[in-house]
Order: sequence, then structure tokens, then C-alpha cells
Amino acid sequence: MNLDQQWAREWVRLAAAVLSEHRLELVSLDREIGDGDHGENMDRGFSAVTGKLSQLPGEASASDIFKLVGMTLISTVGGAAGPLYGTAFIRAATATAGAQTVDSDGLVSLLTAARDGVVARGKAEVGDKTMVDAWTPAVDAAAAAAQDGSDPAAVLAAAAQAAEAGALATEPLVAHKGRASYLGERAVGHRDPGAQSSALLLRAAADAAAGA
Amino acid sequence: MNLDQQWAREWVRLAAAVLSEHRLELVSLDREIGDGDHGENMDRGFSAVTGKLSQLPGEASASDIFKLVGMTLISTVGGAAGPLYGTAFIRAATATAGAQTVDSDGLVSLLTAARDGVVARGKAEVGDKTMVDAWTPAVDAAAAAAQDGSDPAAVLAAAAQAAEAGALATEPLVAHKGRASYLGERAVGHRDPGAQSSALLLRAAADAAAGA
Amino acid sequence: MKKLINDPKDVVPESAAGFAAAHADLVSLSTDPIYIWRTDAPVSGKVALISGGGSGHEPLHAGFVGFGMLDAAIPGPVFTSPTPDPILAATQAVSAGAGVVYLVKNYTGDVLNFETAAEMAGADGIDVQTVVINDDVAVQDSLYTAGRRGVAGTVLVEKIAGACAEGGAAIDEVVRVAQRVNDRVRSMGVALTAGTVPHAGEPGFVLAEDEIELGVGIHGEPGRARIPLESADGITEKLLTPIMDDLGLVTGDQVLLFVNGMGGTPQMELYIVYRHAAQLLAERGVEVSRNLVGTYVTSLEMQGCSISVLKLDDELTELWDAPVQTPALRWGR
Amino acid sequence: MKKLINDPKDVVPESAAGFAAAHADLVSLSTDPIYIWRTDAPVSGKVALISGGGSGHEPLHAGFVGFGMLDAAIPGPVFTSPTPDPILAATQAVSAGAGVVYLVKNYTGDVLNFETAAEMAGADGIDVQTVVINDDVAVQDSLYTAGRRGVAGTVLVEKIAGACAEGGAAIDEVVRVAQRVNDRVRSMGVALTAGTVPHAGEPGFVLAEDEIELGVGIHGEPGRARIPLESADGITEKLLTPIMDDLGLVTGDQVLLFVNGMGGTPQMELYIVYRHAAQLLAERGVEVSRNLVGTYVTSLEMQGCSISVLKLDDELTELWDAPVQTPALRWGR
Ligand SMILES: Nc1ncnc2c1ncn2[C@@H]1O[C@H](COP(=O)(O)OP(=O)(O)O)[C@@H](O)[C@H]1O
Ligand SMILES: Nc1ncnc2c1ncn2[C@@H]1O[C@H](COP(=O)(O)OP(=O)(O)O)[C@@H](O)[C@H]1O
Ligand SMILES: [Mg+2]
Ligand SMILES: [Mg+2]
Ligand SMILES: [Mg+2]
Ligand SMILES: [Mg+2]
Repeated sequence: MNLDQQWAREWVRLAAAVLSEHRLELVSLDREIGDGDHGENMDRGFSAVTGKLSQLPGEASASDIFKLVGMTLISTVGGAAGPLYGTAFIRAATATAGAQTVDSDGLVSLLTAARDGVVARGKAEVGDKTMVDAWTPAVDAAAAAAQDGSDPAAVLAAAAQAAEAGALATEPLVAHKGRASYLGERAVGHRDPGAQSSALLLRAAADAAAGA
Repeated sequence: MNLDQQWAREWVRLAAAVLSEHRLELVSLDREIGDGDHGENMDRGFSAVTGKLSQLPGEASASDIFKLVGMTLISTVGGAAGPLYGTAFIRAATATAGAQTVDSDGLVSLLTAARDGVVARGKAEVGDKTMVDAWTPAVDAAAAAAQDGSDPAAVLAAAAQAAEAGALATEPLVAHKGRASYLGERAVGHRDPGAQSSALLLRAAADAAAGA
Repeated sequence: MKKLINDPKDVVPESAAGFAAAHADLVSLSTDPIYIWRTDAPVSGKVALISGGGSGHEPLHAGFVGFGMLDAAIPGPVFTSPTPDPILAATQAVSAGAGVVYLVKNYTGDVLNFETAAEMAGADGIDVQTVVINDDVAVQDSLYTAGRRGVAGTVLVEKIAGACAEGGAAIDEVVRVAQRVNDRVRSMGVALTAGTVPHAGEPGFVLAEDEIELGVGIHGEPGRARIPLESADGITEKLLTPIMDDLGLVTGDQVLLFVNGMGGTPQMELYIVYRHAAQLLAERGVEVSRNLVGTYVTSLEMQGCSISVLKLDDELTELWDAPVQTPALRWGR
Repeated sequence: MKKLINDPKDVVPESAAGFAAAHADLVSLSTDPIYIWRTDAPVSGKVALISGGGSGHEPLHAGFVGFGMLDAAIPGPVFTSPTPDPILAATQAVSAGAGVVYLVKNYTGDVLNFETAAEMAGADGIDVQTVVINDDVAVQDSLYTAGRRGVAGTVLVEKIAGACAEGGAAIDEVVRVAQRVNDRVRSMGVALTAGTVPHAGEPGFVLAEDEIELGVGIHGEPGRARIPLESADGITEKLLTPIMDDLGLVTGDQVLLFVNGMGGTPQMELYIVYRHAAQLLAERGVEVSRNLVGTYVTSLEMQGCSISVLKLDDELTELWDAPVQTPALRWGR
């Protein structure tokens, strides 16, 4: 079943819930190799998104919703994650502009555009121990699943699983971008908080699709 | 045996040694109900005294020695204890001025003058939980011993013992003078550092006499 | 104990040396005995102001030596009054013949040592007068204790009396003004943590993770009560209420509100306290017409703050506003 | 966690409110979005200077808003860059048409958010130029990291570029001067203890009782090494040597020496560090012709300090000496 604006809304709702629930976990990951605010930043941003979204008319498209999410995250998250996630959602909005529903290929375009937005702003490569290490495997897994003819829910499930594996795989890495890069070898053994929040976000997308 | 300038010198030497040895104990008593510097102050003062005393000619009288001790303590101890102990020794110097040796009655006069000096400056009464609580019992015990015909060494032994008992007896008291007075009931259960250093000082006097 | 120090015995001379090197345009250092004095002292015809006390309260007092404030400051060992010798030496160095005023915080040690120095200076023919500062309302039972302590209000006395002396007033006038400031200022402090005296090596007292010491003194002396940690607004109210009551503040009064950091408290927290203190005063109809917020009278690295309120009038306000140029307080030049 | 705060979510707005109330003669507060600006901005014809970043570094940046320094400061949440919205709003509030310069500390978050705001302001027709400050020599491997961080040197950039703008220079000139200061200043810090972000509730890192973090960043980022605690002189040497080497200081150079407290370090310790740093520079034949010692760029209540050295020349010295009147830095008026 193709995904519509209901799914987009549910994704955001679940993302806000899961980020609020995992606030302290993200704070503590960021305290280990960053400055301890990532959970707070994401929770603040998605709370604001939730408030704004409730004022958006029910007929608003997925693209409208993503645009609102992106603008709100830029306005409220701050830190590195704000402009990065904000740009991701604004690019996702552009990728889905004009579409009533999103099929599997459309989802791959959406995820690719979002990931490309993060890379354009942050200039990180895979292996730099950033959120890109969750997004790029997710994009790749989504593309493979779509190629295999999976439906959108299955595509997102594959993406979420790959993002989780990608977040986990940041643990042995030395960081080359963001605050964690100052740690050198000392970052080894710690998961990147942005990769972890990305995995949570993509899991929320998959859960929203599974429930649809 | 009457006490001479040898005894005075030995007293000061033993006092410096014992105060250096008990520096941390006095610091920790003062930390409990004061500001944690008493051991440091006394050690600094008596180290200075030791230095100065070595320059004083061997024929200097007990009175000369006490005067030097008093002036040096005033110049080097600081805090409340400096002027108080300094005044005590200067008064002791006055009490022994012109005497070649000190007999038992002379010792009582010496101790009384010293104690009166502390009271004149600090205006504390017995029971205020200050060094006066060591000095006044010491003076009383010395007077009683002298009355009973004890020799100077025995007079000082009695004084030292009474000072130690007096210091111990400050433990259940609430303080009415000095920093400890701000503690109210919370000073109860702690020994007054100045009473303790007075007991050490008088024990040094007795030891010096016993060795003489 | 973790401190940026070398040998604990050297903290006072070494920090004084660094201080004098950094502020050579304003102050000179005497190293033996240790005191800090205005480069331009004795200032011809001017009453000289001297303060001092144990170290560990920086910038008090040396930070306030300079134009419009102190002529000399004598830093004793940490938390221990200086002895009479350096006080006397500083007195001789800055006396310009118009008299010298000692501003002494009310602690037994300080009072006794300055008293002795004043006697010695008097014997030298210098007219010394002393004002004892005792602004700490935390001490309620001043009859059965060593009396109210001198705490953060000291800065206000030094600034205002300093301006008075700089303006050319005679010694009695300077003493009168210093006394008036002391009579009209009240302070109370709180500790969240204790400072550690370098040569002691351990904190002066220990507070549990959820305890604070209300009414703490600047040497870590205990105050009115050890109470559970509460909100900044709650603590502010507990500090300010006894001050307002003791001063008998009423609608229409004008005050200087001073929120002072104890050494280890970040500025952000001081302004959070200032905000609510100003609100509480406004609720009483009291106008905060002057203020000071910062770390001025400390207790080593203690976390916590104090609030002081000075009841102003035209005379005091004008003297407060007068130019001052010292390492730690500067305006108007 | 022991702090003088109310709800951790309110620390920034409440301290900003207290700050603005205390310094109403110099600054105004916008509460939604939060920024602090000069009461007299926009200053006709003047290039406007704006800085900002996560809170917790006070007095940076709001403490430096005023005559001769910043036109506006945007405090983000604690340790988190502000978003573009308040930066844009502040830009619009203080822009006098002569252009706006953003002084941005080099952290990914700050750079990205100020970049976004600059794009938006540009779309509004405001000429915005940005100088990124990266003075922290602790970061050696700037190619495989996010690059050198902006730390205490920021104050010097703000002061000197501020004086340049106050003097009426055009935007390119102000940018050139700001860039020159950044090119000539190097800093390095050390932590003895960690600060605690209010909403995190636990220290940002943990050091053993005998460990220090050499080269620490102002958000508690790690530095070059975690080493055993040593003497102040030893630590001073470890901080200063990489700075002197990186700047290539030689006999006859004139510098500004800045010893900065990290928030919880008493002034006494800063002067002990200053003393030895000045000695080490003198040994290299370098003249300390200006200095700054105090708590200016902090990391909450962290204990520790940083040393910054700015290589002076006549232009920079003159701009440093120019009058400044802000809540946290003031001279000449
Ligand atoms: N240049 C970058 N490119 C991609 N992601 C980045 C980059 N820099 C940082 N990040 C991500 O941002 C996360 C930190 O976000 P957050 O803690 O909210 O911001 P800040 O580091 O400003 O405090 C990191 O865990 C990392 O995943
Ligand atoms: N008014 C006083 N009269 C007599 N002794 C006093 C008085 N005030 C304080 N003391 C004594 O001084 C001791 C403290 O000395 P010290 O710690 O060296 O000085 P400070 O209290 O200035 O730090 C107290 O323990 C007490 O015995
Ligand atoms: Mg972070
Ligand atoms: Mg003491
Ligand atoms: Mg003392
Ligand atoms: Mg951050």
C-alpha cells in the first residue's frame, strides 16, 4: 500500500514520542562523546513540531508536512543536528512535492534526498561517525528492497533495520566530524548520538507504515 | 628546682616541635568548628620563633625569651590566635622581668599574667569554648599545687594536666566567642582548637621542666 | 584537592606577584611584608583607606586598590588575618598625613590584628581610625557570638568611603560615610559546596548532595540552617527576606542590590538570583536604583552566592556613581 | 547537581531577564526570540557586530554587548547553538545599513546555524559577512576533525573588531581586523573538573581526583591528553608552549596575555598562572604589553583555565586600548 499524508503525520507523531522517550539515552550518548545536549535538542524540536503540526489542516500533503517539520527543526533544534535534520526534511518535502501518495521508488527518492541534504550541509562521509552512517546504509537498503519489489512498508522496515545496524556500527569508529572528532581514539566504543537518533527516526517511519 | 632561661628555651623548642607534629590535628579541629587554619597558624608562628630564638644570645633571660616569642607570634601567626598568644607571652615576659629564675609562686604569676593577657584582648570568659577554658583551669591548678608546696616542675605538670582536662571539657560546650560561636548547637561535640593548642603548649612547658 | 597552585605555602605571594604584574599601571607590590598599594600613594592631602584580611576572598581586597577606592590592601594567609606588621608597613607607605582609615571585617582575628597595628601606627604619630564592617544578617544572636560578620557589604563600604576620600573629605567625614554605609547594608549568603583551604587540603565542611548551608560566612562558617536544596527563587527569598526585614524596607525606599558570587558559581546563576531578588523588592515597593552582580567577595571556589542590600540616599548614590579605577571595579575613567 | 536555578528549561530566559534588568542602561532584551542588543542600536552608520552561541560561557557573549564591542548577542540553550530565527531577528534589529558582521566560534552547530541566518538576512537585503573564530591550539589534527575550536580568543576578537566598528570603519575593514585578530591569537585550556549542563543533570565528563584534561574545549570537549595533576607552573608551561610555538613567537614580539577562568576557578589561581606565563614569555624575550586576567569565557562551573596569547602590533594595540563599556568589560568611560 502506498503511503499518504496520514503516514507522514503518524511518522512525525511516533518520532516525537520516541525521541521524548529516548531523551536521556541520547543525552548520555552525547555526553560520552559530545556535549550532552542531543536528546534535549531533538526532544525540544519534535515537541515544537507536534504543536505546529496540530495546526496544519488535515488535507495538507506529506510534502507540506515535511516542509513544516524541516522549518520547525531549523527554528528550534539548534546545534549541529538542527540544520542537518531540518535540511533533510526540507529536501524530503521537495522530493515529494505534488505527489498524493508515495510508492516504494518514491520512498527511495525521499530518503536519498534527505540524506543528500545532510551531506550537502555537513560534508560528512560514511565512516566519519555521524548521522550519515545511519542514513546511507538506510538509503542503500531501501533501494535494494524497492528493487526487489517490496512494498513501501517493507522498504521502510529495511531502511530502519539498516539504520539501526549503521548506528551500532559507529561504535568502533574514530570520528572525523562534529564534536566527537576531538576525542580521537577515545571516541572508540561509543555510539554516535546523531546516528542513534536517525535510527530512531527511521524506525518511527517504518512503524507508522506498518500500522497504516 | 627553680626554672631558668634554659627551661624557657627548652619550652619554646618543645612547643615548636609539638605544634609542628600536631599541625594537621589542629587544622582538622579548626575545620570542624572554625576555618581550618589554626594548626597552620601556630606552626608558622613557632617556626618563626625557633628561627629568631637561635639568634638570641645564650645569656638572654627567660623574660627576654618570652618577649621575643610574644612579638614574633604577633608578627607571624595572624588570625585570632596571634594577638592572643602574643599578648600572653608579652605579659609573661613582664611578669618575669628582672628574675634570674622562677620558683613555684613565680610560675603562678607568670601563668596568671599570660591568661589575663588573653582575657584582656579577647574578652572571653570560662565556658565560652576558647583557649581560656584551658588557661584558667591551668592557672588554678598551678596555684593550688604551689600552695601545696610543689616544686616548679610539679606545678607545671599540674597546670598541663588541668589544661588538657580543660581542653577536653570544651567538647560539650556551645561557643560564645571566635568563629565557632556561629555554629550554635553544632559546635557541641567538638574540641576547641585554641584550647587544644594551649594544652599542648603547657604540656611542652611541663616536659621542659621535667627534663631540666 | 585540585587547584592551580604550586606549593600551598606560596599561594599568597605568588598570586600577589601575578596580580601586581598584571596591574602594574594601578598597583605596586611590597613583598616583605606583603601588601598591595596604589602606585600613586601617598596621595597628597588625601585620607588613606586600608583594608585587608585573610586571603581567599579575591578580588577582595587587593582588587579594589586604586583610584576612588583603597590605598592599600593587606592579604593575610588564606582565611587568616594578616599580622600587625604588614598592616603597619602599608599604613606608613600610604599615609599622606591626612589620616588613615582601616576598614576591618568583623572577625576576632582581623579586629585584634588591626587594633594592634593601629596602636603601633598611633605611636608613630599617624591618625588611624577604624570602621568595623558587620553586615551579615545570618548571625542573629550577636550577643552570644563574636557578632555579625563582615561579608560582601565590605565592597560597598570600600567603594563609597573610597569615593568620599578621593573627593578630598577629611578623616572624620570619611569615617562617618563608611559607618553610614555599614549601618545601611545587610547581607546574607548561601553555600552549595565548600571551598578547600590549600594548606588544609580538604573542604572546610561537607554538604550532602541535596543540602545547602543558608547564611554561610565567607570562611565557610555556618549560618542559620542547613536545609534541603531548593529552587533559586526559593533560596533568593530565604536570603532576601531577613535582609529586607532587618533593614525595615518600606515602599519608596531606593536601594542598591548586590548579588555576589562565592567563587565557583557561574554568572548565569547569579543573574537568575538577581532577577527574582529584584522582583521581590519591587513587590515591596522598593526601587532598585543601583546594582552590582558578579564575583567580588569569595570563599575560594565555594559555590553559592550572597545578596546584599544597601539603602541608598542622595549622598551614597552620588559617591557610588563617582569614578573608580581598580583592577576589579572600574567605571567613569 | 547543585545549582542556583529553577526549572532547567528556564535557565537561559531567566538569566537573560536578570542580566537585562541589571544592565538596562546598556542593553535591551528581546524575549521571543531571545537576544540581547545595545539600547542605542541600530547605531547610525555603524557596522553592526553580532555574536552568539550556546549558553554556559557567560559573560560571553551577552556580557560584551555595548559601546565599543557587540551590537547584539544571541544566547542559545546551554551548550547548543541558537537557531537561525533569533540570529536573523537580532540582525534585523541592529542593522543600520552599513552591514553586519557575524563572529562565529568554530563549532559545526554554530557555523551551520549562523550560515543559515546569513542566507536569510541576505535575502532581506542585509550585507552579512562572517568571521569564524578558531583559536584553540589543542586541536592538532584539524584536517581529520571539525577543525580548531573557537575559545577564549573570541573575547579579543570581539573587543578589537568592536573598537574598529565603533570607530566608523567600513564592513570590509571590520572583517579584515577581526580576521587578523583571529589569525594572531592562540589559546589552550585545561580542566580540573567538569561542568554540569542543567538539563543533563550530570557532569559532562569525569576526571579522577588526580587527573586533569589538557587542551579541554569550552563544552568539555577533550583535548590533547588526560594527564596527572601537576603544579600550576607545570600546567602553565604545558598550555603556553604549544601557543608560543604555534605563533612562532620570537624575541622582541609584543603580546597580549590573557588568562581566563573556566567558571569555577578562583581568581587567586588565575594570577598564579599569569605570573608564570609572564615569566615564560619574558624568558623568550617576548614583551607582555597588554593583559587580561579574569573569568570571561567559561564552561559553566568548570574548574580550570585557559591561556590565550595575541600577537600585537600598533593597530591592534590601539584598538584594544579604545574605550569600551559593556557589562563585563569596561574602560575609558
Ligand atoms: N558535519 C556533520 N555531518 C553530519 N552529521 C553531523 C556533523 N556534525 C555533527 N553531526 C551529527 O550531529 C550530532 C550531534 O548533534 P547535537 O548534539 O544536537 O549538536 P551539537 O554537536 O552542536 O551539540 C552528532 O552525533 C552527529 O551525528
Ligand atoms: N575572643 C577570644 N578569646 C579567647 N580565645 C579566642 C577568642 N576568639 C578565638 N579564640 C581562640 O582562637 C582559636 C582560633 O584561632 P585561629 O584558628 O588561629 O584563628 P582564626 O579564628 O582567626 O582563624 C579558637 O579555637 C579559640 O580558642
Ligand atoms: Mg551535542
Ligand atoms: Mg582558624
Ligand atoms: Mg583564620
Ligand atoms: Mg550542543
